Amino acid sequence: MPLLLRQIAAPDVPMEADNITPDRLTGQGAADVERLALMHGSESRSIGDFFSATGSYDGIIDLQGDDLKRVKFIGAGMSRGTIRVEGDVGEHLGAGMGGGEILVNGNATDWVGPEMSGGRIEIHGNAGHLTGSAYRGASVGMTGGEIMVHGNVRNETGNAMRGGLIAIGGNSGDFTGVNMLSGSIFVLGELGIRTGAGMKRGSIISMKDAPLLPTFSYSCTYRPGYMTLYLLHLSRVFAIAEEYLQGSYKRYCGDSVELNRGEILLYAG
Amino acid sequence: MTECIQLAGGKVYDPANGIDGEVRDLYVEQGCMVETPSSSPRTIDVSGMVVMPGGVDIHCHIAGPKVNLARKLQPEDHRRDPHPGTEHTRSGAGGTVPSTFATGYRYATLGYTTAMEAAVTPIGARHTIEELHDTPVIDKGFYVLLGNNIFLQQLIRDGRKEEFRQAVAWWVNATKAYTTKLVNPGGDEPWKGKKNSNVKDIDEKSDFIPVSPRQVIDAFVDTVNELGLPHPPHIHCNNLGHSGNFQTTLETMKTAGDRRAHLAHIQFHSYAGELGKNPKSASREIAEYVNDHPNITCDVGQVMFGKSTIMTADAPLAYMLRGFKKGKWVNADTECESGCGIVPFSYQEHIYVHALQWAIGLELFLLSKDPWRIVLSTDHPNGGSFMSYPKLIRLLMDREFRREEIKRVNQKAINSTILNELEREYTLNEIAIITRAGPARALNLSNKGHLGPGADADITIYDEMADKEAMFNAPRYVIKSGALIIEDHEFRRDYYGKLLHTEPGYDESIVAEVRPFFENYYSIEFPNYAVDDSYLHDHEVIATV
Amino acid sequence: MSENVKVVENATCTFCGCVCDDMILTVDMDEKRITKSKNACILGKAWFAEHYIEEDAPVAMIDNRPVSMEEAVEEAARTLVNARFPITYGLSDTTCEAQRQAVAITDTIRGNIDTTTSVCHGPSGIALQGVGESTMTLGEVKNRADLVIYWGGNPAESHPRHFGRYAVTAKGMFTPRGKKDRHVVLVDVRRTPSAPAASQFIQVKPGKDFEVLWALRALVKNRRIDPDIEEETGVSLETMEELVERMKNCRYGVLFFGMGLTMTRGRHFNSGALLALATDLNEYTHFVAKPVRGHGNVTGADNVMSWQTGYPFGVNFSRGFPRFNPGEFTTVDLLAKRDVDAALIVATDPASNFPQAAIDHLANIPVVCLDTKATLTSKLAHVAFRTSTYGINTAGTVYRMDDVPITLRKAFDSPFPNDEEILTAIRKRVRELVLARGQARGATGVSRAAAPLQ
Amino acid sequence: MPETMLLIPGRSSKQGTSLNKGKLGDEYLDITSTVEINADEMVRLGFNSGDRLRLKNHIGEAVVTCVSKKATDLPEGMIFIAYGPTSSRLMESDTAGSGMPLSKHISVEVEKIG
Repeated sequence: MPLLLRQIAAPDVPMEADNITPDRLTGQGAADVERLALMHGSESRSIGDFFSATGSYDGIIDLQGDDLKRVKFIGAGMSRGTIRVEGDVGEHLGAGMGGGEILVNGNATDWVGPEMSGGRIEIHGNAGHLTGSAYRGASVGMTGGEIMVHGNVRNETGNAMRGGLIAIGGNSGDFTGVNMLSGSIFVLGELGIRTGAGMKRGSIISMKDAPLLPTFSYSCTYRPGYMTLYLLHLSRVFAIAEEYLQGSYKRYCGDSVELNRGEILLYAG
Repeated sequence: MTECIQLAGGKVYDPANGIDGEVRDLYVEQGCMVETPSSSPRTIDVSGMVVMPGGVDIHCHIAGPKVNLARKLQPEDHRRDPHPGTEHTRSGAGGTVPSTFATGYRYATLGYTTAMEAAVTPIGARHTIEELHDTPVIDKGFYVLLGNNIFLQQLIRDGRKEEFRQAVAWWVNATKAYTTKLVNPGGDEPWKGKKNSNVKDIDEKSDFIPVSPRQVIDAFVDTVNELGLPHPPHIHCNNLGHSGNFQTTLETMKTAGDRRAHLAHIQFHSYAGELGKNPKSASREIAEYVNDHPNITCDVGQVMFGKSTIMTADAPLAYMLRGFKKGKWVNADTECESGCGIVPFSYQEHIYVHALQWAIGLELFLLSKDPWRIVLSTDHPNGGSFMSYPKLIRLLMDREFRREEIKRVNQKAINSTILNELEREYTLNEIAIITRAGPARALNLSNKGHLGPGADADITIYDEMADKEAMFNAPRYVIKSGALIIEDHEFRRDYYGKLLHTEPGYDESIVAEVRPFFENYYSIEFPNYAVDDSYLHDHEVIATV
Repeated sequence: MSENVKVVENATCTFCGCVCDDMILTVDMDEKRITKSKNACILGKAWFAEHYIEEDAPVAMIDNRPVSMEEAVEEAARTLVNARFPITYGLSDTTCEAQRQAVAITDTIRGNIDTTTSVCHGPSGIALQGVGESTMTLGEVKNRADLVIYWGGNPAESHPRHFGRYAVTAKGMFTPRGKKDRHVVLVDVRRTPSAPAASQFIQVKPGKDFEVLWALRALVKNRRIDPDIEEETGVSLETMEELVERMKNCRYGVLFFGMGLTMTRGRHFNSGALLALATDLNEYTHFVAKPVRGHGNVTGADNVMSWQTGYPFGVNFSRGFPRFNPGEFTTVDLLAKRDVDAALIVATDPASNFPQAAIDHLANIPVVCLDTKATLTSKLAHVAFRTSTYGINTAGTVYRMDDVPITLRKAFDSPFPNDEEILTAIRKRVRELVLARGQARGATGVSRAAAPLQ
Repeated sequence: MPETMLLIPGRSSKQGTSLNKGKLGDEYLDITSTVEINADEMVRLGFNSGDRLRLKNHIGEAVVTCVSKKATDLPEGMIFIAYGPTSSRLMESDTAGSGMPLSKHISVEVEKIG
């Protein structure tokens, strides 16, 4: 039976709930879980002040509530197990996670999976800025695992990404894959502007045409061998049109202010 | 808030007073060590524990414009090492360049009670003093950068020795400094004015002001000794980090002749080999010269593996280091006075050069014959954080540990050194010298580095342990100026130490000489330049010698 | 005008980030006002002339009712201590001494502290953390710079003495003929009143600064740029190539930049592109860059925050130690997301220049406000203190835009206390209240595992 | 049909001097609710200096007075305003993880009142 955490009180100020992670809840009964701490602004409170716990952790945590937008750090640092969320969640979802899975039936906001190294995050709604990114000052962001967002994301998706996969069903904002070192970003909808600025290596793929920086140059139109494999993998989550599997892609290389070894692939029909 | 305290039954290491591990009682009253207290003391049983004077760091970078710029630069380094506050102490951020509060408290948790910021531009002195005021527990001072000062170089060029001496004295007063600092003398002008080049030889003259580094070094050694500043000129030699630079280092020391001079982070200046190729160790040549010349003191600038931050007034060096990874880099030019470079860095065991630097530092420690003149330092945070001092102490004290560590690093580097042959193990008494008594003597801080009557009651008490790293990492008690700051490893009160500075006499008429230059080439008004006494708060003027 | 006149030399104007310290102020000591400010620019003259003492203004008010200082301090302290997510904001128009007290208060109450940097050159601070910077004190520009480029700023109106005192007509060691020894370029989306001071004006289409800077970086690295860049950016490839040659071949080049970069789409990446361009140019010559900071001591605020907390702005103490995250712990975001339940606003007026959503929340929470004059913020404040003016009635330290610290000289006394005095009193009371509440600091009861992740 | 234009708030000398007199003073409020528009464009849109305009976007709306600016000094499609309470009403609060709202390039619909 999964552990169910149902929200019973809304936070007035931001809440940090990094104890809501399988790594902390293993072997804890419902009463134990309610006694675990969380931060409500600057006060240390208990999970039980805001959530009722039922069941016991068997590998899955169910988190439900009408007002989870202020609840930050859900699943931060987790290494195994599953968190299923019903509702919109706060910042830093799955920050630094190394394994396991987070499923959100709702929207997320800024900093989804920053600096994560493994595991999987799937958001059925939208996410915010800096999905799968580095925190400010760091030169390396996400290094592994995958983030799938069905809706749209905003700026700096995959900032300084060095490994793993980010796939966006809708549109992305500006600076997608900025300073990217390696890894893959798929945007099935529209890319914003300045995609791949400062990227060294890695691949950014979109199914729509996009404005590119003057430091990206067209190299060829072709069918990359790995595209079918990737798209088949994505088709388990997203509806992937048949023509994308069969089609050709325009390849641009850049960023020429860096190594010029990154690529942007735009579906060409 | 100072108490009368009896420290009962501890093993005392007080090398300045010839006490080497004797069990004896010590008394503290009114912030000082006393023979017998006048009131009845609180007794603390420290039997079985090791009692030493508080540590003295002779060379570190902990406050001022470049340090703060390095702090701003690296949120990622702070984020991974938060420093929570307590009921008594402020919170802060750690990492290689901690916030001021974290710096003071962390020095205290290693048993250090005095630290000297080693490079401050004169125009940044006010900033430095403000930061030092927010650096708790420790007493502190700083060395003022004058070696690339254009006005002073012009006086050297013109042979105006007397005016030079007066001007140096004026600058030390105007900035509330402890002594003068030379960094890569002569290197600023080629850097700023000649498309990022550098001076390469101690006798190379600049086109702009035809003065060589040797002339600058000679002038400062002469003047600072004549002025009797408590600490001689603190010299960062030319060619830092370059293969074959040990010749420059030897020439620098020879220039000093038999006059007092301090060579900073000498490890970085002890490289043989050909310029542009891999360095080799020249630790024997350097150690020999230092051993034979009692006028020379030095600190090692040991490299410790892991994260560091290069921050230096030697801007061309920082630019060269930036070239390796092309990561973030800071250059900051200070008008008429200095350059500055900052590069986040990481020393790695498997890299030949890094392993060699590590080995050379250890060789210098182990080959040194007079512990009083070689001071433990990592040139924090250049060679590594001061937080790695306990590990460094273990490397020096524990041969078996050292052997294990040697095995983990680049063997090609080790094989080009004699580190494996060096059997020496430092004793607790020698550690007390290189971390306390020696630097205090080199700084002429007669009230520090010892526990005799009249000394400042800056005391560290450790549980004696076989693992010296663990031991030096966590003193059980730390007493600063008679106040019990740390008790049973916990902070029991907050305390702010004082600024240590010196006030050499000078002739007021020199102001009329400096002022016109200043009005032409500086961007602030002359009367707003000198740091006035309102910035001093708690301070102590250390007498000239 | 009375006979009782005092002259203050080498006084400092703290109106803008130039922090000119060569003012000669004539003070009428009876009237308590400055009658003449020699060397001041038009902004400085207004700054000195308009700071007279409103004797009848109450020193403090609670809900717009005059109260004693003690009463106001008590109410301010209680308001802040009772909050779960209090913020401190402002601080760019006050002394470092006051800023230090403000950080201490926020540390004690485990609040959130941010300065006007976040809506000024905060993005440049983020850029610095990404790419570093090659920079200088302003005297180096005066002495050495033979190429000066202003990008996205209008110093003729925002920093009127920047040209004369530091960067364009200023004469120095290697620039004895002033402007004749320099080439000056202005880059902006409109021809501002700064254009006449420049040797060359380059007009960029709005929102295309990043593309131009990026193309310049590529050209510096000898990469090819397509001529259709002109259509997109409004700047021809030829103009860019000519500028790049000029930059590579100058002796000492400077890029000054303003909020035309930080406040437009791209924000920190615009600043970052410019800083990276200056860095790249050091392969060829000596090149530096500098944000032209706005307020008199906004640079001091960055410095004090950095040395006390490790971070320049946007700092949160809710877990008992400082954390930094622009976008999360910056004031516009916190207010607009309604995350805040009390505010301490020092020497700034967010109610008149923040986005409306942020202003709306500010009106819904208890605000403690310190300002020299009545403002929209002081009008909506729960507790409002009237303060004396730094650099006119209060001595202390400020940092010029190039991080050079300068001591202020007081011209005449004000009956109102200064920010430092009020904040020190609040700090003392806040600490007593926090200790009395038995909220011993230290362990938060929450694992620190996630904390290092932000 | 309202015209969509780009509002660029910035500093001006007058704004700087008037704010010293007090941010609640009429002079400051006047200066921060006056916009500059390219002279040619004023003609095209049928605006005269002194006209009252309504600026509107998805955040809010504000009423301002317009003055004409030499065509060489301000490109078409742009409106300059001195920062203040008026520009705030049209400013979005999202900062894209930077702390900085987009305060300079604000897309607005412009319409003459009456």
